[in-house]
Amino acid sequence: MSHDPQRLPMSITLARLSRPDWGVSARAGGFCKLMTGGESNDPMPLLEASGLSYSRNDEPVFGPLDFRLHAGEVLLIEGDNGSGKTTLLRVLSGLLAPGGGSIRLNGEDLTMARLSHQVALLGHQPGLKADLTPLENLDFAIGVFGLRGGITPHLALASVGLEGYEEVPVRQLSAGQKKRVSLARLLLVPAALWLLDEPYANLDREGIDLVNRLLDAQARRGGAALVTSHGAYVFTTGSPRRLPLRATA
Amino acid sequence: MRYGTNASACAAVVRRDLLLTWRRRGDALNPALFAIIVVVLFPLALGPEPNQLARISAGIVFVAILLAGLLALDTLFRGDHEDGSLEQLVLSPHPLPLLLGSKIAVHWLTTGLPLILVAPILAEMLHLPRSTLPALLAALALATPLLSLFGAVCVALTVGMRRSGMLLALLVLPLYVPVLIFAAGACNAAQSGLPFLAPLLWLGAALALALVLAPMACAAALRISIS
Amino acid sequence: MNEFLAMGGYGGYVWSSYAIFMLFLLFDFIAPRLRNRRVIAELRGRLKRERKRQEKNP
Amino acid sequence: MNTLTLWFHKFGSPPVFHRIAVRLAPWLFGIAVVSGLAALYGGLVAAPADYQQSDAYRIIFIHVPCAWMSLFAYFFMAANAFIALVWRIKISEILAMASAPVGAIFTAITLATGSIWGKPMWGTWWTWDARLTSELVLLFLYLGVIGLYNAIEDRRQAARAAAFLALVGIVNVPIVHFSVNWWNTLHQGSTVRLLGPSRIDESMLWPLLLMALATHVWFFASVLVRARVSLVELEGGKEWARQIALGKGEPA
Repeated sequence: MSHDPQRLPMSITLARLSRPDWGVSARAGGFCKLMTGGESNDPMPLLEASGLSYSRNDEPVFGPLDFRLHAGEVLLIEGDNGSGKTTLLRVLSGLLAPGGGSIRLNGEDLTMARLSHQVALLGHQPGLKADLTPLENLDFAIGVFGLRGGITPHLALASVGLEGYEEVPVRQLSAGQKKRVSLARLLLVPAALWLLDEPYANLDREGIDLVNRLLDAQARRGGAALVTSHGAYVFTTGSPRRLPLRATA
Repeated sequence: MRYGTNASACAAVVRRDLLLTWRRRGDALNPALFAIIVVVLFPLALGPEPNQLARISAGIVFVAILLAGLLALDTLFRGDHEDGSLEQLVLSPHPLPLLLGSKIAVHWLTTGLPLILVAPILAEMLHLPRSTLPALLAALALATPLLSLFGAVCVALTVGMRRSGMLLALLVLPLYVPVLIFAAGACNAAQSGLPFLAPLLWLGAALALALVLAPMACAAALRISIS
Repeated sequence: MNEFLAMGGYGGYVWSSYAIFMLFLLFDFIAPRLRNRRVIAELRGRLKRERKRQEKNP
Repeated sequence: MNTLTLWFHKFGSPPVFHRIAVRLAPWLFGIAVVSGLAALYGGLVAAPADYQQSDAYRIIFIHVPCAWMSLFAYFFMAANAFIALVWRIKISEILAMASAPVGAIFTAITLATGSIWGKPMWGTWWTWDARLTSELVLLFLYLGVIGLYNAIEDRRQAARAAAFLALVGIVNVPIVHFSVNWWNTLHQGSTVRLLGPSRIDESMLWPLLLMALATHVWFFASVLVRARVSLVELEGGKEWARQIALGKGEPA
């Protein structure tokens, strides 16, 4: 790595979607300082990270970070390449053990929370089998993660604009279409917290709008989402607003 | 909301992996083909004398099948790791050892079982006495699942590596030594008219133990190597 | 002395064993020291690069 | 936190460990060399020739202690691997990984001297004797641990993966030994032993035990030096390691 991790800023943006009246608290020590929207006194947050940090080969990758995420909120994590966004999401999902600090989901310890079907991760790779059709891929996801009420694989595919592609092997889809299949998976699984790593990558204008609509719907349902972006894509629709949280390098 | 049970999650894994094998059914024959190729090489190197071949046939069959299994091990997690579905599997709310156990079971079904099925052909090519064939098949039925289970633990440790072939062989070899000794030993004992039940029972005991412990070890190893 | 070296006709075996023993242990003694030198040199280089970068943009 | 982990946190603090290692290692090497030389004198000069094997038996004075060490080093590695995986203690990771190459070297010496001894005794450089075969598998286990440790980029992840492999191996070692013994009796291989079961003269025993002591001390000295180097490498970002690199801290 040519960069010194301490010089890489990572900012956290809280986009309040459907509940503009809610106070937002985000405090970060260490390598990123955030301007916060004021301390909150609201009920138990969906996700709470305190003093969260991670190191690789004893080089700090991010943190220590403190933030809270309530139901109905979308948190946009912005940062340059190598600023630890992906690592943060992997820690929050439980794939990596945090180097320090703690993560609580609904007040529970993270591993227990994962057992109660709380988290869905959309990683860099779509997590799809190229030899299977979108429907078969979604069936597998339902089998392993469960199914949200009131939705079917067909409906989910239709709502990401892939009607008619149900039986086409995934290998014949474009990168953007694969991304859409992964988004359909998010819609299907019963997770309160979405962790989306670069969801805007590979998507056209329409696709970016789609992601924003899905995030909006997720927030309205009482869910929450953490979204990473290296800054090239922003919320473009009217409804989500950004809190002016700027990172100071 | 429907969360599904552990059984339904395992069924989903089994269904998907079987479907994937079916979509690439040409590749599924590779291990068996490889075992046949290895076995063909021995008479060419040693000469076609039937008695000599018969004497070492059981050992050759086991070594060929072990090598073929080693070759097939790589596919266990590679595809899943590359396309990110391994991550999804680890994130599943269901116990990872169970899901991995299902994966290993399918892997055995699609690579180990074909090897057992070609074993009689291999045995015939090497003039293994007919009377030894039941012992050979019994030993294979117990040994190939063990090879899959032990192999899975080692594959899980090397999952992120690009060129892991040689290292995997090195990691797997010490674990395979006892399996090979007892499995081939049972056949050799049967061939020379000695009682061969004891080594088979040892293999059975090892299989019972490995069925429980190996998926757990595999899950622990996987969690280490995807971090 | 010659008798001692001959080891009752087994001199070659005995002495080569002891030579292997010594050589392996010598290797065991030297290898970490060589690595230590490399690690220290790398660390110094890293420190130097960092200091240079700090001088450039304080 | 119980007393054990507290103790580990105190002595497991990298700068403290480094200081102890730097002070201790030369003394341990000194003790190992002195007692080793004494044992060599005892084995090569003082001990009388064996009535059966003549002077060829003198190989046991290095072969047997090294064989003991090959197992001892594996147990030491596995114990540290266990601590490293359960309590995630950095020093244990490093100690486990430092003992692997030393153990492999002792295993290699055991194999080499065993086969050299086999030539005059059995008339062949290699025989599929149960012990030699087990020792060979043990060497593969060591090489696997070392290979896995070197194949993974992230040092701590590599140490955890290799530690896990070492634990799998420790379960495997007795199984291999048992299976190889069974295999050996099945094929009625040679049962000649390098070291007779009971009869051993006192003049032969003391050099053997002294050499065992020397190899144990040597093992710890070598592990300390290796661990110290790995520690500086791993903690290169920390202040104490930089002081050492600049020659300000303890003499390296």
